[in-house]
Amino acid sequence: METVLMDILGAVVTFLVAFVVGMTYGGLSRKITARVQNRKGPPWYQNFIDAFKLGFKKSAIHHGVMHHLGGAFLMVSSVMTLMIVPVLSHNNWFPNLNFQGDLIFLLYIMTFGPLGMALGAGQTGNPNSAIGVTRGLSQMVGFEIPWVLALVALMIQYHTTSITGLMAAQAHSGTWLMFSSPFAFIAAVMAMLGMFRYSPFDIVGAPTELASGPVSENGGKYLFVMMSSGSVFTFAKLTLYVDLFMGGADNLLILLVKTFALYLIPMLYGMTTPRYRTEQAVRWFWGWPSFFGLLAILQAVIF
Amino acid sequence: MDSTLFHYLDYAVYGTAILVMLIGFYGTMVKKSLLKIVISLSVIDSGLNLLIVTIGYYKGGTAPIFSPGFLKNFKDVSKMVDPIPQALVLTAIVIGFGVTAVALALVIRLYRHHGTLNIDEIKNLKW
Amino acid sequence: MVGTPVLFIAIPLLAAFLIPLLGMIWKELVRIVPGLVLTYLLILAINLLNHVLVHGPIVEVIAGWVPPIGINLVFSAFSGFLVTLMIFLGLLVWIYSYRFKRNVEYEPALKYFLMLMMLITGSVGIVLTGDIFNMFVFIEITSISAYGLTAFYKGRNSAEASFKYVMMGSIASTFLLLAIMIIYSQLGTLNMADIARKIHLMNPTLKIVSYIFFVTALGIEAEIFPLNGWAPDAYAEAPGPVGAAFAGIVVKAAVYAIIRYTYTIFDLSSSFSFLIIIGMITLIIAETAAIRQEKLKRMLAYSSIGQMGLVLVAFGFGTKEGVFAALFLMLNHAIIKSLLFFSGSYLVYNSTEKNIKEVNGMSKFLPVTSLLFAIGAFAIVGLPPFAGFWSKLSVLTAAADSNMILIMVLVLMVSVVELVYYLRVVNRIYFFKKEADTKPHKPTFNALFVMLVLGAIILLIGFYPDAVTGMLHKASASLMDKGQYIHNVLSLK
Amino acid sequence: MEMIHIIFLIFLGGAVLTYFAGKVSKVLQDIFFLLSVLVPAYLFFANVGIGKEVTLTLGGITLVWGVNHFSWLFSLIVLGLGSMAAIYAIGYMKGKERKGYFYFNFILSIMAMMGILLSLDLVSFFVFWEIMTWSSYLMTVYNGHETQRIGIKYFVFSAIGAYAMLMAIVIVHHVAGSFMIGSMINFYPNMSLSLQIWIPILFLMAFGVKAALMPLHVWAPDAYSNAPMAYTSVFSGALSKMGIYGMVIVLVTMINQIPQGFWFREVIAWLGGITAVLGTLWAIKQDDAKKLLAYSSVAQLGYIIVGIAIGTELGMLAGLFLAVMHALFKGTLFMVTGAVEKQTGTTNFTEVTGLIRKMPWTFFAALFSIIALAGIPPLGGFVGKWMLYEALITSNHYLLVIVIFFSSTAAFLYCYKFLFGFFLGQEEKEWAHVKEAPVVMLVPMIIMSVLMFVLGTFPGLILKPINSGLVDLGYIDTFKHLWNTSIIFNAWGDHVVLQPILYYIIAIFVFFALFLTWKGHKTTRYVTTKDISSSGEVPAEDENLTFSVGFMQPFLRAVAPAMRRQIDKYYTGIADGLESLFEFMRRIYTGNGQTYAVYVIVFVVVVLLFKSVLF
Amino acid sequence: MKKVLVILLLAVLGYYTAATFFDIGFGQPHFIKGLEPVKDIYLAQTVKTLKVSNAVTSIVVNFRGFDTLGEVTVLFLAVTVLGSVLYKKRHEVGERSVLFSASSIVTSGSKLLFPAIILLGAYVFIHGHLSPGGGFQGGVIIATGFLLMLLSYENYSVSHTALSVVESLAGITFAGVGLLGFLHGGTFLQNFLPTGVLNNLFSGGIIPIIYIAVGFKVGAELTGVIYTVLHEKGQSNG
Repeated sequence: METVLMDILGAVVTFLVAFVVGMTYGGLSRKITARVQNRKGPPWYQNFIDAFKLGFKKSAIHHGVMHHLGGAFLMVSSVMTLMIVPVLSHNNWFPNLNFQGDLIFLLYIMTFGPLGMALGAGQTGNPNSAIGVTRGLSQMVGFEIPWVLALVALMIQYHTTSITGLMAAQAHSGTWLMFSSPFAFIAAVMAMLGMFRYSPFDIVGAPTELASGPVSENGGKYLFVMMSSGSVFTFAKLTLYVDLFMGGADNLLILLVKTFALYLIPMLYGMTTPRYRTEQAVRWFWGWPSFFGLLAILQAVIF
Repeated sequence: MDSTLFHYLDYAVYGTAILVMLIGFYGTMVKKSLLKIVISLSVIDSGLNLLIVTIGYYKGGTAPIFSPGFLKNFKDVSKMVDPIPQALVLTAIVIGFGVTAVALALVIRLYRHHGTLNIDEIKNLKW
Repeated sequence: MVGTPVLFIAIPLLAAFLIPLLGMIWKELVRIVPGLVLTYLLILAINLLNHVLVHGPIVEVIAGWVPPIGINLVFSAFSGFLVTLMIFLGLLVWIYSYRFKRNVEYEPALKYFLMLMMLITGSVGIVLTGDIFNMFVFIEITSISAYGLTAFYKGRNSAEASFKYVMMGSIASTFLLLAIMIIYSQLGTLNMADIARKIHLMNPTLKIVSYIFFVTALGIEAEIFPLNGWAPDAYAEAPGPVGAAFAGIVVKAAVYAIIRYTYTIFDLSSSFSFLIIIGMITLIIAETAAIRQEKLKRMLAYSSIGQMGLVLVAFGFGTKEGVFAALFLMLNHAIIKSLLFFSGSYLVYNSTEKNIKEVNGMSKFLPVTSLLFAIGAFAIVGLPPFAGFWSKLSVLTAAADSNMILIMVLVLMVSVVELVYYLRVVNRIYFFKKEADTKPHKPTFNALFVMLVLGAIILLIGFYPDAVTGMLHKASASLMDKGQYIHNVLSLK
Repeated sequence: MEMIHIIFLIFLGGAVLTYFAGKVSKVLQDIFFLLSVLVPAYLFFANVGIGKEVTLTLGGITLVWGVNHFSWLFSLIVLGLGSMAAIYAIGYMKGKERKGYFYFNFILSIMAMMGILLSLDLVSFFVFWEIMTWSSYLMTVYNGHETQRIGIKYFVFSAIGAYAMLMAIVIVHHVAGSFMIGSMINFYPNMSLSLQIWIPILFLMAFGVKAALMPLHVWAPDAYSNAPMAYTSVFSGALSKMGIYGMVIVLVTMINQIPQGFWFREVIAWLGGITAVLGTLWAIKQDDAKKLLAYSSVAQLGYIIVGIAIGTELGMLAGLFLAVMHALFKGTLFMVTGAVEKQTGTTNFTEVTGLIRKMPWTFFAALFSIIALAGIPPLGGFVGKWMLYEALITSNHYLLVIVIFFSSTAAFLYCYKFLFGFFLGQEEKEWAHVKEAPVVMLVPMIIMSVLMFVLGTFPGLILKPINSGLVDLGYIDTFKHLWNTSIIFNAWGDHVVLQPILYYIIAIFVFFALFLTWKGHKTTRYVTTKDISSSGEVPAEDENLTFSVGFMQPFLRAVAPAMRRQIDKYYTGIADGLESLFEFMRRIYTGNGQTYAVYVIVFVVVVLLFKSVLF
Repeated sequence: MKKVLVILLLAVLGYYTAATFFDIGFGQPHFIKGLEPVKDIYLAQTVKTLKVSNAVTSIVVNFRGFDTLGEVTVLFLAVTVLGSVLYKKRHEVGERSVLFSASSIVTSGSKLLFPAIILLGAYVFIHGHLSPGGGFQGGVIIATGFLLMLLSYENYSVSHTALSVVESLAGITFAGVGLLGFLHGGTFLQNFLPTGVLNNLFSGGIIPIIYIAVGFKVGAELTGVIYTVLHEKGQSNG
């Protein structure tokens, strides 16, 4: 009974940490982007303000059951991702479900959210939401290929499919996987560009053109849920990359450093490149990133 | 046989019979008139019957009839020509007659129906 | 014992001569008497067949002269099976035509039933006789009846079909007589068993030439490929039941003749592969010609030709399994193709063109006929659980046992073609809209009865092939045992 | 009289009785129909012991029927899905014509499938195979005139396959001397090399057609989408599994015995992978729900084939588990489509939109099955997918993993399209009258949805019979080694524990669902889907802004090169070419009697000229 | 083109046929040595058992009588088929078309000859077992008599019913005699009458009876054929 309580408590703590870190990163990214574009930009805590405001708002209208459930699906996906990813190694507060699932489970639970969101958006009847969804799903098919190539390369090289297993392999050999399996890392990072949906892969949300769309149909709590889910997702994904390629982290500080370093990659890349159309994006992912993925597999098979 | 020429002349009977048959075949396959075709079929039959009867022939043989005269003079059955082909030809002739009659009746019908005897124009049934 | 094989010939002939007289007494007798005769013959055939299956073949001599002097009739398991099948089908054709011909006047009806009876008698004679020249006579009886039946309907192109048939038939008899005479000139006998005993003494060249002439002549009747030009026309133009009789009776007799020559009389070992070659060519050409047909009966005719090709192929394996398969095929083909002709002629009843598209949507108007046609179509392409499947299986098993893989492949490929065109017709019957100008015609009670009987047999054999396989095994054994045949015939005193 | 015989007799008699009962009363027909599916199902599971064999001699061939664990598993699919679809069909067929025809063929199909499963000899296997083919063909052409080409395509492909199988059967009979499946498998290693190659290929043609394996799949989309939906759920869910069953029982066990078998399995696996990809891509393109699901079925069967073709224990488990799941979710999805079709009269996404509030239960079933289809936890589809990936990875099929993964990710696109197309989007006046489907149609869908849910967490329930079936086929027992009631392992010992995951998911879901609706559900008001702010403009009531034409255009543009060529076109070309050849060939029959006479002479002359060759 | 092809084909066919028959040989015994040809038995039995002097007749009617039964049937059938093929409804049957009527020389000559021809025919088939000739030949002669009459008299008519009764009765006689033999001796067409003395008119058992029946039948049938065809009215183009 006590362990169950501890589990629940740990999960809540993990969620809070992820929420805070994710929100902060979001704020920082807005700030940095603004500075690069020679704007002042909002303060780094602006996201917190928005979130709290939205979270305590009351909604006046809704579009039906799926509209509610869409948000819940989204949260299930992001929180479950977070639960599966080992946040800190050797720490009793964050074990959660680390030993209950593996990478493939992760891959699938991660797709659950977008689908739930898409369903929720679909019920609103807003035509733009459906357009956004189709773009998002198409792009997902695009970046999943290099991403899975990279993961499969890791799996076959270390004969394990679980994240903890890969972390153990790194601990055992002493080198980070980004050095021992560089191609896999490159492929995975390139896939990450799509995952974060920053420019050039931001046609999904198309924040400037599509003034309406998913976001505009979701006010108040719904938007809050979307925001927090996004933050949690960001954190979970970054942590996953750190766990897989950079040897994980023993304490929160190292984790923050490593994740932020990773986070800079899509952010900075996005600032310098113009947006792709969906099919261009998809083809881009099936180009060089997949090539590196294949190289990674070759490496894994040969060595 | 004393001379090859005569030897081959013997076979002229076969040759003639076969030639008659071939003429009949030719007429069947080339002549356009239905009547000529029917006649050609008869010609084939004639040639064939000739051929069959010829097979039963023995040189110097007598008719296979045990007439009083034969019984008195010869008594040698082997001098008789083979009666079986003759019997068979009898049957074949009658059958040939039957077929010819039917064919002619059909020609009448065809003429009634198509108004022509040209076989090239009677091709409603094909493929 | 209720009779001897000669009654199969004598009774119908006597009846045929009597019928015109009886018709003067009461016109309806013209229709009734052939049925009575056929019924009696069927009873006789079944009795004799039962006897033969147990006690071995019956050899009957004519005019008191034992073979090889006189003509003899052989009622073995093999020929008995075919005779029974033919008479059974003949009876069905009679039942089917009985009321069908009611709207026809007295004189054509008289001739129709006479010709029909003679057709059956001739075919039975071909199967029963043990003398090659006698077989020629019966072939001619069959052919002439067939000419007449083909040309029975006025106003169609039936005379054209019949004339082609006559041409081909005459050529056939020419070659047949030539072949007979070649054999006779060498062996001095016309009795099959006697020839079979002595044939090894013959000059091989003469033997081969006479065999070729035989096959050509009989092949014309048996619808072997380059010789079968008459067949589609005749099938298409003859009255519906006659088409069934052709497919079920006449062709069977002709194939029987070829088989008798190949298996019993001649001892050419390579004649088996020759049969396979011509059978295969026939099968392929006929089935491919059928697929593009626009006329229903022509399509059925081509299908029938193809099936005969397959039968020859099966006989060509030369093994006991092959013969069994071929006999099974013949049985199934006789039954199924009759059903198809019977039901098919009602599906296009009121049309002169007999185009396939006239069957469109007939299932709504003629549900039972359509269903039976569909069953027949499914059965003939060999779909289980209908009868055709077992014969197809046995053919393929026989082919495999003879290592004829290529043959199997070809047969199966052709089967696909066959499947396609039958399916198209069935689809038309069931799923197309009725053409505006077609007038459905309800089948008479007799016709329906006959079709139902055939359908029931198809299902019976399909579900319980053992009903016939025992008999077929005995029949094939009796064909294969050449020595026994010679002994049976020639040991009579 | 053995129980197995009685079961078949009930099927047969039931089919005939049902057909004729329609002439008396429609209700009686429905009752007969239900009874003749459910009673044999009950009898089978209650009274037929595993391992029992009954024989029947027909035509000199001994037919042996019996149940083993493996066929029991597939019987579960057939009879389970069959019963569900039967109940559904009562509602679906209400008021349609040709009910008797439908019921008759339905029962026959079920019987044929059971026959296939129970056959221990090749002849009865083939017989039932063909009965299955034609009964399903008759269903394919149920909708009449327009479908007949499709039907013929289906039948021709099936026939080619079946004849290939028939050929293999007789060859096997020739060399092995027996029609028994067991003796064929035992004899296989002793065959000559060419037979060792050809026999599996011939069988593969037959099973590949039914399982819609890549170059032989072209019939499937049309046939699936044109049969009545109540039947298609069985057609796609159970009937296609017969191909899988055949592959496993005849093929995989057979070629496992020789080392070269590896290459065979590789080829099949790759074909399966390509099938999965192509099926998925084409499914995305479809605008008709039936077609979409049909292509999706092709793709899903590809996964299953991959699973069984790689042939490791985990692969077999994965393939068979997917087979069960596919029966469940694809059966449900076709039922959903049928329900929509019945209520609205069309299944085109561009016409039907926004049914979620009209048909909530149907939507619920569709949602569950779509989640299962997409392989998203916690529903059953995930377990199968997971096992498949793990099996591929642990057996060194790295590239195949990517292929499968691509296909299954792309599957999300059509999954979403299906849900969105019917249920989401703006509500239309045109469909305002639409009611929820009748209860009799809903019940099977709901039952199967619940089953999918249960199997997602407790896959052991179905893995247990799968395992015993595999043990029957000669595989090792994998209980506790590759699976437990709710844990699944891979060969390297990695695992997914499903139970806590489920609890977490439920907890998170409930929490946030409550969070979003708490207090809200009373105070918020529902606004119609027309009441949206599209860039500040509110669309008018009669405007339909739902995005439904060219739905996945961007993605399709990206994959356009892969879809430029349709295999179907090649087949059509071949068929057309053949038909013109045949058209040409039948001109041999010129109609001129003289020509025929010439043919006779030609025949004689040719034979005479070649007589030394021929004789 | 076609003609050349046909001639070529026929040349090959002719070559092979001729070669075959040259192999057989002409005018000398060609049976394979050591075999006992059936014809020797026939010739021997003709005299010994059947007491018939014309061997051809004995073969046609007795040894191979079954063939002859078939042959008669063929003729019967031919008439039937002819009637069927050329059948017209009663009111459609027209008058014979005659181009020009026969001269009186022909008509009276025919009248004169007719009984003689019939008599000759009857003689030929009655003496069929003794001398060359027989039922078929006699029947044909009788038919020519009728042909002569039909040609010379425009309105000469033969009763259809009578013809059909005659041919039926003759056929029944043949088949009936055969069946009597069957009942008497166990085989069809078996002789059950005393055979008499060779070269007597009343000899040969059932052979003369059958041949007489055949003669009647053939005569009636051929007449029927001629009559049917002659009454086919020429239909001018459609």
